[in-house]
Amino acid sequence: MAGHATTPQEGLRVDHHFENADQQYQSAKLGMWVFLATEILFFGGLFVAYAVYRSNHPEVFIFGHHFLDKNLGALNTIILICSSLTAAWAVRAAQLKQIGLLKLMLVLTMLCAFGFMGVKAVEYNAKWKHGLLWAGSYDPHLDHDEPITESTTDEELQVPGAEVEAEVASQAQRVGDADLVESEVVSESTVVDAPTDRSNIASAAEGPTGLAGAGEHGPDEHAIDIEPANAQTFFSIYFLMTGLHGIHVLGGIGAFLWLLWCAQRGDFATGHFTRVDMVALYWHVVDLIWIYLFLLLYLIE
Amino acid sequence: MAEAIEKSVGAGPGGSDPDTDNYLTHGKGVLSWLFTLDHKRIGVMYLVAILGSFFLGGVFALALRTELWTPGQTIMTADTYNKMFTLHGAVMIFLFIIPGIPATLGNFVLPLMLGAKDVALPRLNLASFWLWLTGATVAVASIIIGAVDTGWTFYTPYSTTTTTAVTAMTLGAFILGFSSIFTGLNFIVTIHKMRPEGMTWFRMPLFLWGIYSTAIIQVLATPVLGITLLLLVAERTLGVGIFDPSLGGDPVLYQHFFWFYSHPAVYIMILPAMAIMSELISTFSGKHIFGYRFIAWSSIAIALLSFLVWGHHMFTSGQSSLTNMIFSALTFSVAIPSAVKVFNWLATMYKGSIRLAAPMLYALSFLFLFAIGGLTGLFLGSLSTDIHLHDTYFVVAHFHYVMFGGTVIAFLGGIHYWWPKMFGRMYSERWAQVSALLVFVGFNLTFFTQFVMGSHGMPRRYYNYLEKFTVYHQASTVGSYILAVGFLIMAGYLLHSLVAGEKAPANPWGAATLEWETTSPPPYYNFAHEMRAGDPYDLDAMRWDPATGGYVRKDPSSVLASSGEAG
Amino acid sequence: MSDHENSFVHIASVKLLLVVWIGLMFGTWLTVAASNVDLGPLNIWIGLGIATAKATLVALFYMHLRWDKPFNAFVFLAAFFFLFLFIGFTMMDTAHYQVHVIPGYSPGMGG
Amino acid sequence: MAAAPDPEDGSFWMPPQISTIASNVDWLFNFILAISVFFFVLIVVVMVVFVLKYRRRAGESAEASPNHNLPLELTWTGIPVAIVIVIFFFGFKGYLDMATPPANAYEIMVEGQKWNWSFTYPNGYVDANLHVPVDRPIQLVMSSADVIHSLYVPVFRIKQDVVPGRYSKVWFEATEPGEYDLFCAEYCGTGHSDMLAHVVVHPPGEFEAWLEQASNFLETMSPVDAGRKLFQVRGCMQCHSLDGTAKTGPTLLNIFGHPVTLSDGTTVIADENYIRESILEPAAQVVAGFEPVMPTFQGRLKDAEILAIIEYLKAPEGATQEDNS
Repeated sequence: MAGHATTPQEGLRVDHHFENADQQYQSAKLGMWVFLATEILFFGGLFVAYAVYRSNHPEVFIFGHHFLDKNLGALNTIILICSSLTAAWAVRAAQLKQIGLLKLMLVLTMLCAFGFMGVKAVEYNAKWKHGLLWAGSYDPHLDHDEPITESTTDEELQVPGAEVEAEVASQAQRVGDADLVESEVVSESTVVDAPTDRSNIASAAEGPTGLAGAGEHGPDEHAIDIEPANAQTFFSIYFLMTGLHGIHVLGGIGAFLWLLWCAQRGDFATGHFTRVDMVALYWHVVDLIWIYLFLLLYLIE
Repeated sequence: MAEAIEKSVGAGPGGSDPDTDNYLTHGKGVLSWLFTLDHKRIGVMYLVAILGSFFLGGVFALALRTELWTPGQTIMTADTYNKMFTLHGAVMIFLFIIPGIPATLGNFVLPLMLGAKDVALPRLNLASFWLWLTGATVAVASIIIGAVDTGWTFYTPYSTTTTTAVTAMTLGAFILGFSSIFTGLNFIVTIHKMRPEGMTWFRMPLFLWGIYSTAIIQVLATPVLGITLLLLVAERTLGVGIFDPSLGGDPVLYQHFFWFYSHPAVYIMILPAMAIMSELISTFSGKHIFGYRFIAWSSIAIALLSFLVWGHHMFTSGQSSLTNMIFSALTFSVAIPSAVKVFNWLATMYKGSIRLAAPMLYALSFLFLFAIGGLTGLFLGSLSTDIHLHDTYFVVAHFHYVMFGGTVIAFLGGIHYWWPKMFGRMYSERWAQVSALLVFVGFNLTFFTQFVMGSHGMPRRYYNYLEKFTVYHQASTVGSYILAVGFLIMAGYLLHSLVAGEKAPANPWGAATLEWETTSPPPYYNFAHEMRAGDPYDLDAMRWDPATGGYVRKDPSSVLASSGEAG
Repeated sequence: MSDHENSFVHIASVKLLLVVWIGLMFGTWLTVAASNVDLGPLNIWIGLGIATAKATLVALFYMHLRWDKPFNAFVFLAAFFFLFLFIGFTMMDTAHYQVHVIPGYSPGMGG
Repeated sequence: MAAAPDPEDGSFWMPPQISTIASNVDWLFNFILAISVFFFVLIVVVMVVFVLKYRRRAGESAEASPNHNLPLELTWTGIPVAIVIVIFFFGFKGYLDMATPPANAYEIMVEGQKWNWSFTYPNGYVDANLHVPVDRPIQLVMSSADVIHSLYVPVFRIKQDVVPGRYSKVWFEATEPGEYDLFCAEYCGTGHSDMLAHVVVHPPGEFEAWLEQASNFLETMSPVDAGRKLFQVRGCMQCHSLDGTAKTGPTLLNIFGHPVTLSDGTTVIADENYIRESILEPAAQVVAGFEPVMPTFQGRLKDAEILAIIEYLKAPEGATQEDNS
């Protein structure tokens, strides 16, 4: 993005067509903000689709969200928030030419990003196993031996109660689910370990989530048993939104790798931090979008 | 880049002879063009590529008109015809007219008008050009792998069910969209951050206001096209069922998505044309532009209002009456600023000293044709009449009067206006006037007949038609041939001027904007000095200079920045 | 050059970064907690409110908008404004014509 | 072809007015036309006068005159505003009449499919043309079997998209008996420009008689004739020729009893069962070289009707060649 070609030898060089570093920095920054505006409208299309379908078919969303794991969603939110912290910190480090700290922050941010994608992988994999996919491939098959990895703990615990009146098909899923809880925990912890320094924070914040969740799920038991027409729409939108967001996360990982390489090369020794600043801005927007995705996809009641 | 820097320091390029050292001669070989960061070379490359697309789209158009000489099959089958009109639309819109003026004249002129050395983000500028090339390649490739038969609007569910190469074409358009976004982004940043000393917002040439308004639409609307086309591709490859009714989707939702971009997009097409008009009318009337602020604000107003009217493409789609009413009302609101511009341009000519040079001829035919195009918009904005006229040739004619009679004509005016600056050569004025006349006559014959058959109920995108429409179709076809001849002549004398045209002075027209302060063609670094901007329409500051055969400033120092020497 | 950057650069203190981070964490907990209290239609708005508060924190401090050129903030907000136009008109229309739509129509889903 | 009124029957701009709303639409059209002509002439005349009057002459340069004039500019901002408000108002008023059908409207179901229309009358009879009584409000309830189509009758000044997955409605009241053109106005593929039908407006009292007579064609006609009628009316002939030329679907010339090569390479004899299956489950056995695009007629054709079609295809060429009313 930024109109720079700095190399350590030349120090903080101003491109020929700029008068000074300020003009150059402000140009890059305005450019980045305009780009972020386009990103908002790019994602915007999916939010419009979401708004239209949810407002006209709420039952589809109430039904569908039961197959998403609130806890994994919250965990990913926390991971991204932490990565935003490290990204912002990285900018500060670059501004103060603290190259070592800068590198650390870049690495931490990337680890968070990988952690996020790891959790997503777990969720996607579970959906895949049960055919809970976008319309074109939507074919829910909830076999006895395979637990629905994503609809977890709180809902599952209620299952025995629902068992009686539930229809056989949807029946099967829950029965199996009992044993899923462990497999769940495993898959989670493995992911959480990636960004070691904050695995404890994660679980800490999960506490309340779990508790709050456990209290209040009776009413939805029926909602989850009766599949409304066009339930596939929810999963189409889920995969489109999280998919497009995931692609942006991958893009971010690439950008941070590049920054790390630049830092390694010594580009930032001159206090020339524009690149770090721009990538961080982008990363924060990826975080912003997720904050909304988490609410809109996982926390429907 | 590094050697470029050395060059900039020291050698005051402006001082040296423009014939031996200018942006055209600066650096030899194809690569020095393909990987240049120089906005002027990028502009010229765009010009070549985009005129190439115009030629391609034009060939499709002539084939269509020929097919329509008789009802039923004349020279091609129904399927070929359907692909042909889709390609005509897609190529003309995504490859030619949307990038059109901003990418070519905008790239070349905008930094010069700012007295700047380049756009703010030269690498991004080159990237946009490469994105354009990639997108264009993918789009054209779709022709080879079976072409597309959906119409350029890709309406679902037809576009999700047809077996033609929709995916390739939409991916091409997707990439072209990002090229357009980055161009707009670049211009916004450039205009914000690189205005010279003395150029306040209301001392900007109106061309810059027009390009700026266009850029606003480019960055805010185009991303929505991006996601729309992406969803369409996902619909075809995965079947996400957002737009496809057979999977529980809503095909009318697609139309909302598509027009949220594609209506503002027509202002991406027309605003730069209006921007050129303001320069041409003022310069060739030898008068200060009339009502500068009204023209400037009307550009911004059009840009913003353009986002509020997309529903007028959907009056018959099953859109609710309430929505129809709101969109109809908003649609009329966007007519006002356009009218204001026209009246201001006319007022500029009042008591002027009008020269009927080629660019002015195009400006005048713009006024004539755009008036028709704009006024026929009233029939389509008003609900009860639009129900009858929607999707008929009336719409086709209206669209072409605005886009061809408006944008293309102004584009041609701009090309003739800045040609001497771009290539340092004058073209044959007489031949220019001949072709301008042919284009004008041919255009009206081609498209006015379409108004009449449209209001009589001739639906658009029809391969076959009722006998009663034959006479209109044949007149239209004849007109299109005249149009083609006009363009061939133009291509002839413009190319001829490159080799044999007489040398162009720095300022052949007597305009007062900064791009005329440097040599024709400009040196690699545009200006020998840091520039300072005055009133861009103060034509009295210029005087005719028999020595150079052009115009010069009475007080050259008035445009030199106090900071003095550049570099 | 270093004097240059100070002229146009704001450097966020570590304390600020951490405080904002705590705020975001709390916001996340609050969102989840609120989603478990059934307030009917209010839920979504409360949720959006909290999410927007979090987004504002990130934009103002982590993205330095608080100290940035106002125009950059304007650009960013403009994007949301146009997004709301898009959502608003589209939702209004789709909501109106739902009465004509055949409920659950999706022949391609095989039942 | 239809006795379609040629342009001379209408004005220079508009086709004849055959519906109750047409005159209203045309009035607004002419109103806007008058305004447009006025401003167009104004603009062009001013332009030409200025060009002639202020044409550059040697030595002269432009006379001084103000660069702006707020009252003047506000005036030519305000006047257009006023005018468009008026136009909008009349346009919206007219539209509301078009959008709200009278309560007593006679309802006809319409289905659009590539590339023909079928009109289902209250008694269940299906026809390829739209027959209506004169001077009686008609409401069309329309749906699509495949992609978006749009029902357009210029002489009625009505147009309404026909969207898959929903019922869209449009109403009109014909004022003149006669036969008029009905177009598909939303691009729908290969046969889009042939997706035409006639609107037959029956004189007072004659509509019911026509419907009565047309409805029991299975009894009144020989199976072959009934089959021919169905073949034409229900859209078969849009894709299947009887003269040996392949259209979207294979020709059905002399198909009965002859071998057919399927897309999977196998060959079958086209007997009653094959034809029946091809009508009810078109995708099951697709003829080699053709796309599986034929919609199923399951539940859309009665057994007796399918039998009639089979009889028609059995009949010797002669029977199939004649007539194309």
